[in-house]
Amino acid sequence: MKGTLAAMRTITAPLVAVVLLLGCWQVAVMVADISPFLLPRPTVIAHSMWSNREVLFDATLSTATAALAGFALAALVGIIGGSVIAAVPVLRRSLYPLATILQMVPLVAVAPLLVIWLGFGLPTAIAASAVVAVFPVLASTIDGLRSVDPGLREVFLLAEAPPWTRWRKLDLPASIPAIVTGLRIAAGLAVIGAIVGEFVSGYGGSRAPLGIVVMTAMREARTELVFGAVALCAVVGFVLFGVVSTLGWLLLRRWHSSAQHELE
Amino acid sequence: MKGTLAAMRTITAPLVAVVLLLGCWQVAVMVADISPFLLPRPTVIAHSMWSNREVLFDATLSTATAALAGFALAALVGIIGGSVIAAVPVLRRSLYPLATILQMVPLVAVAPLLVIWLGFGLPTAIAASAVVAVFPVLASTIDGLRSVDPGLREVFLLAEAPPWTRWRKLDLPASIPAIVTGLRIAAGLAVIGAIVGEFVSGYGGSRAPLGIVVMTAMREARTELVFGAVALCAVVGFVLFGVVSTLGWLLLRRWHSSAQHELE
Amino acid sequence: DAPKQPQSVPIQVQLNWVPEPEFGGIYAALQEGLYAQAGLAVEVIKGGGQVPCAQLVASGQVPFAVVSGEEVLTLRARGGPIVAVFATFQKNPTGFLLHAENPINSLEALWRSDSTIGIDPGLPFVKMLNERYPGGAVKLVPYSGALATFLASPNYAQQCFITSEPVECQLRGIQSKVLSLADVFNPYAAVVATNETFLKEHPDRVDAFVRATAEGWRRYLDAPERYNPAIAALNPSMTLEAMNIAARLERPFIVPEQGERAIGTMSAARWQSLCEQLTATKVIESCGSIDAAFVAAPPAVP
Amino acid sequence: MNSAPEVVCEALSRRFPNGVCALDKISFRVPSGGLTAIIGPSGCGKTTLLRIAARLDQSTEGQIRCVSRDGTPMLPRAGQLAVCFQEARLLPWRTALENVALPLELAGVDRAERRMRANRVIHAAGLDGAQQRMPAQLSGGMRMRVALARALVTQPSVLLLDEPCSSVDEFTRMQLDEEIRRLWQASGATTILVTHSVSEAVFLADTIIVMEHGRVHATHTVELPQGGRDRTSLAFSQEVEFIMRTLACAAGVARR
Amino acid sequence: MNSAPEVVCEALSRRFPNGVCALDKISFRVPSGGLTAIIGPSGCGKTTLLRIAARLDQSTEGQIRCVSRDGTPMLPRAGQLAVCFQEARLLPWRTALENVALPLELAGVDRAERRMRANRVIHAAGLDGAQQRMPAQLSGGMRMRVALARALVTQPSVLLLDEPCSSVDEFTRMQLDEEIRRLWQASGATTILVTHSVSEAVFLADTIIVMEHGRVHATHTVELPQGGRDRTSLAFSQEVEFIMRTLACAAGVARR
Ligand SMILES: Nc1ncnc2c1ncn2[C@@H]1O[C@H](COP(=O)(O)OP(=O)(O)OP(=O)(O)O)[C@@H](O)[C@H]1O
Ligand SMILES: Nc1ncnc2c1ncn2[C@@H]1O[C@H](COP(=O)(O)OP(=O)(O)OP(=O)(O)O)[C@@H](O)[C@H]1O
Ligand SMILES: [Mg+2]
Ligand SMILES: [Mg+2]
Repeated sequence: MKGTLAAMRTITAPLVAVVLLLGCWQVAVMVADISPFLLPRPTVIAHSMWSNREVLFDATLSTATAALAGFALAALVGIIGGSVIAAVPVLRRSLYPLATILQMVPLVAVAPLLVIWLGFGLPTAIAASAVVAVFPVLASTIDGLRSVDPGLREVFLLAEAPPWTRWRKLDLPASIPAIVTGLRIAAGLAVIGAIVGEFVSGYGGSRAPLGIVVMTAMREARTELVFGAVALCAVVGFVLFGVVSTLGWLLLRRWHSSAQHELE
Repeated sequence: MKGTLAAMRTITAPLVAVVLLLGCWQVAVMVADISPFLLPRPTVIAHSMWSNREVLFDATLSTATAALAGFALAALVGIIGGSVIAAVPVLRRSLYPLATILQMVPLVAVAPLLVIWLGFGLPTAIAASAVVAVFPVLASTIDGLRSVDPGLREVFLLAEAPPWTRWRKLDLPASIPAIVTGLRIAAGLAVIGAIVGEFVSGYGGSRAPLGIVVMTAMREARTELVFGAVALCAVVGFVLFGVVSTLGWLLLRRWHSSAQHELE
Repeated sequence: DAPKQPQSVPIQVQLNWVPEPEFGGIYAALQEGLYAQAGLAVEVIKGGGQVPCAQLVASGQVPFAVVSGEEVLTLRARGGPIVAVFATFQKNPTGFLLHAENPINSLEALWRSDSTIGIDPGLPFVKMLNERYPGGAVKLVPYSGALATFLASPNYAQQCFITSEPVECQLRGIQSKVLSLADVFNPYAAVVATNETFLKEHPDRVDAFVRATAEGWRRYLDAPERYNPAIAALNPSMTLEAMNIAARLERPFIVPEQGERAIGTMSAARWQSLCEQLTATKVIESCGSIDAAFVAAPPAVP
Repeated sequence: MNSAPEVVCEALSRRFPNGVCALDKISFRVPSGGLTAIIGPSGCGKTTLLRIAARLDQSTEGQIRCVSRDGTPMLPRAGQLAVCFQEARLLPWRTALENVALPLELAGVDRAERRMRANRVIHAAGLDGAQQRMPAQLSGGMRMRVALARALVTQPSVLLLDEPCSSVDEFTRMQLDEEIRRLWQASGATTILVTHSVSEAVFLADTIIVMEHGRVHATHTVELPQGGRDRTSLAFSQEVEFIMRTLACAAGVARR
Repeated sequence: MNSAPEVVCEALSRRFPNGVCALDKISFRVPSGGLTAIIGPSGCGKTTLLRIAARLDQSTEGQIRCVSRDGTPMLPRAGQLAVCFQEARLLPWRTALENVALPLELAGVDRAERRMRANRVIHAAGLDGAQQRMPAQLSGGMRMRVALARALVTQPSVLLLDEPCSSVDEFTRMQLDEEIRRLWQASGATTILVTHSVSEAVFLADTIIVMEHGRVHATHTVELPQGGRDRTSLAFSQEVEFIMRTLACAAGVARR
């Protein structure tokens, strides 16, 4: 009962914020008289979303699949890779800064390679999403692991726990707050990565993903459809963010201060 | 003396890694006989970088300026905004998830607006860089602030320290490890943001920034120049990352476990 | 001679790509001081890949911009007060780039094959081709902007601009051919546009700019080698050799049937047919008044 | 000079969400300038009591409040109420000296005076020479003494001490007890001292409250002269003996 | 059964990078199955000594090592050497029971036996009923007792205890002392106990080492029957009295 109420509040708050934002936007556009081809009104955007609902629904499904898979891949690679890098000082000193490159290679530059290796369509979009989202997870994991209380580490050193056990029973649980932060950041980036991947990887099947819808609408100067598609990207990112936050809260509420006051 | 040695090691390790990577690359390209249009050899890239050194030098300067300014802006906004959001529960519940949208709005969609508000060239590139880089700083700051040891917080509560004082003397120093992680992630993103900003903002003066060099070189299938320009983006990101890491180490070495073993 | 004014008015023109022979006339006019003689201090703003030129000029951010013909009509349909004043390419310079050894030799054969073609999503001619040549297994993928994919795969085709990709192939010694789109879809290209307000307030400046640009083109097409070094200096990523080849290639697309004197001029019929194609493929619903969409170029100076 | 408030605890209860009843209708009062020691088995609610007194936790019933000399309720201003927590709670990025000076800094005392006053309590806590060390470079006992010094540095009028001397050796503890008594007598602070050492309680307190399981098991007034209590005297041993028996009984009750 | 190693400390020194000399050529030996108590002023190097013995820190000179019965040096296997740290060091995401069972879990003991053995020591530590609470829901003394239970649960052959009872009341402490003695006698572990309570040292130890400033100030063999030492006996008080004086002297030296 109390839980349901709190959960409702958790969902309501950002919704109210969104509604407020849209209200201000509508008023601002009307007052400042901004041309609709530059910044359409929210009502116009909503209308265009409704009339294109079938296209947008398919597109959202398709992009959400890519973003979700990319996010999962990034989480896996980031947490495991980060753990290995954090554990081996030589790797930490060499690979950690090197990994920054990963996130900096503009996808468009390696797109021809990606396309040749992975083909057009979903796999490329997933790879792009994962590449863009992996670094925050990696960095948070590494920094989280290196901040584990040395006192607790000594408890495990004493028991001569093998690295794998220590990781499972100490490092990972102690780093969960940091990793959740990394995953929160990655949630949004995974969606961007999927979109950018779709720019280069394209249509795949018959269903055009959101990235292609955005490009097409832009080419046709349908600004309101561009914004509609972008809003759906945001929704996908939102949902991923919400799932990560809830998961983090479930894992942390019993012991970590950051999760103590969420459900008051 | 010991410090210099350690600093040298800190710089050497990633360099060695880069050299190893390039070596493997060169061998792989030669053995697998990959077309130079897809993946040119490092030696060819290096040669092209040398023959285009003037263009690339100007381009790097120009992009680095945008990335640095964008990064600084993101750091400022992220830390201050994050602190405000973390302090006010209503804002945390509403604005924090909303901020994920920020990083998800494809710049190309709002490019006309950005260019209209900020004009051509540098200001738009800076804004793009800041928009892309701000969320990691924001998220890390918020999560860092919320993880401050409640025991220490009580010490300040008792003294009835005003929020501003508590922030300065407790929250901020205690969150520095988390904020440094956020800034590390932001370092790379700031460079990407600058590049994307250059795609949409064009350039006024004679110096083409790296984003434009990448685009034109791609159109002309000068893949080796594309990779050369990308390598320079990476260098800019590297340097930012290095500066953040060093700063973090300087701030943390006296007390935080993550910085204890760096200079052994 | 253009009237000499004591002070020249600053005017910007936004390009939709980096300095190239595609904009040769503007640079020639600059180099010859034609704009200055007309009392205009023209500043050329180089573009990137995704600079929203049409929106910028429609919102009055810049007085002039180089855009495509279909952009003028689409943005007008969305309420953007953009007006075409000068059409560089009289014939559509876009087409499909194929390897020379590719057996396909017509648009129809291409569209009815099972080739993979790189095309920017949202280009209007895709719908036209689909309607005209139904039943193909052709696979459309986004055009990445990179020529590398083409160079690496023999059966791949991609959209191209006559002054750009074919030249690159030629310079690299790769045999290629171009299937022109002009028969199917022939809008004006590299159109210089302004916005309605500017046109109403400063018809004289528009006129002066257009005349100087047209004269610039005439001089450029006569001796592109004279002007290309200056362009190459502004765009170090394209070689002078490539520019010289491109200038020769683009000439037939720029000079209209009426001859050099009519460079840049436009006709209502051409705009009308573009309008019909765009409405037929439902890119836009209607075009409004075609006459308001462009200003026919002033009579050429002998 | 002795304007310290009286501390009044009235039917105070605290039940945690997990059902544990840490305090169960507890009542007592500490007169202005008095020093009451609380002693009782581990887990009987002593820390909970101090936390509620310091308004860091909330009671589920009843209250504990400060009453000024003229009988009106009052809230001690910042710096007037100090707590020495059971754990040291030092800021890890500050030296020992900077940690001790923190409450003064928060109260806006200027740099030079801050230094002087902090150094004085650091000396009293036997920490000379450790001023510039970081908390991680101090031994456990030294950390607790830094925390005690931090609580004493503002000369508060209400002082809540939670086992301040539990991790120091008996000899150092006796010296600290002397210091606490000296400072307490000089400042006239109303003090609640939680301790596990019966002899410490007898040495310092006017009144000793023996708790068990969230209740007051016994209240005992120490019948020794406040001036100089002699640990070796027979009267002292008898008091200790008495409290020990009471405590054993309370612990026995708690363990039932 | 008594195969516990001897612990030999030879000219052990530890100088920290900041110049503090925590241990200064200290030597002693704890015979197999012996219990040596270390007592000394706060900051004299006791924790540093235990940490080096547990190989969590390194000496700058000399060594401390285990020697098996037949005289050959040996390294205790995992689980054979247990430490109760001065701070509780509990994993905050595990309940009390799970924390106590941790060393068994790491040693690969199966679930049911783990539970049984952990519950046994939890009972011995007087923590019945608190098994399912998280560390943040325990009082300070309870947390330390969980830590003590965790050290004892593997029945190690070398046991290093750093003030395990400092934050519990005297009555509980006596009960814990009984438990420690019972477990120690049953397992025959070679034990080093750091304590601030002289009577605890006299009650438990064969040998008491009084330290001051990183050196051994005095070594005293407790001349009482190991079986049942009676805290109320005259001999006991005399031993306490003697150690107190030695300690006072050591503390005096330290404070010079
Ligand atoms: N990491 C460190 N760096 C520098 N000095 C240290 C460090 N750790 C401990 N010291 C110093 O070494 C000395 C011995 O410390 P240690 O912790 O061994 O004392 P202790 O005998 O356990 O004291 P206590 O009874 O207070 O716990 C102290 O003076 C302390 O300040
Ligand atoms: N946050 C909490 N949630 C649930 N139970 C709690 C919480 N904090 C304390 N308790 C329980 O309340 C009781 C009293 O705790 P408290 O810390 O006041 O004991 P204490 O008298 O200070 O003991 P000690 O001498 O060991 O410090 C204990 O049984 C403890 O387990
Ligand atoms: Mg307590
Ligand atoms: Mg110690």
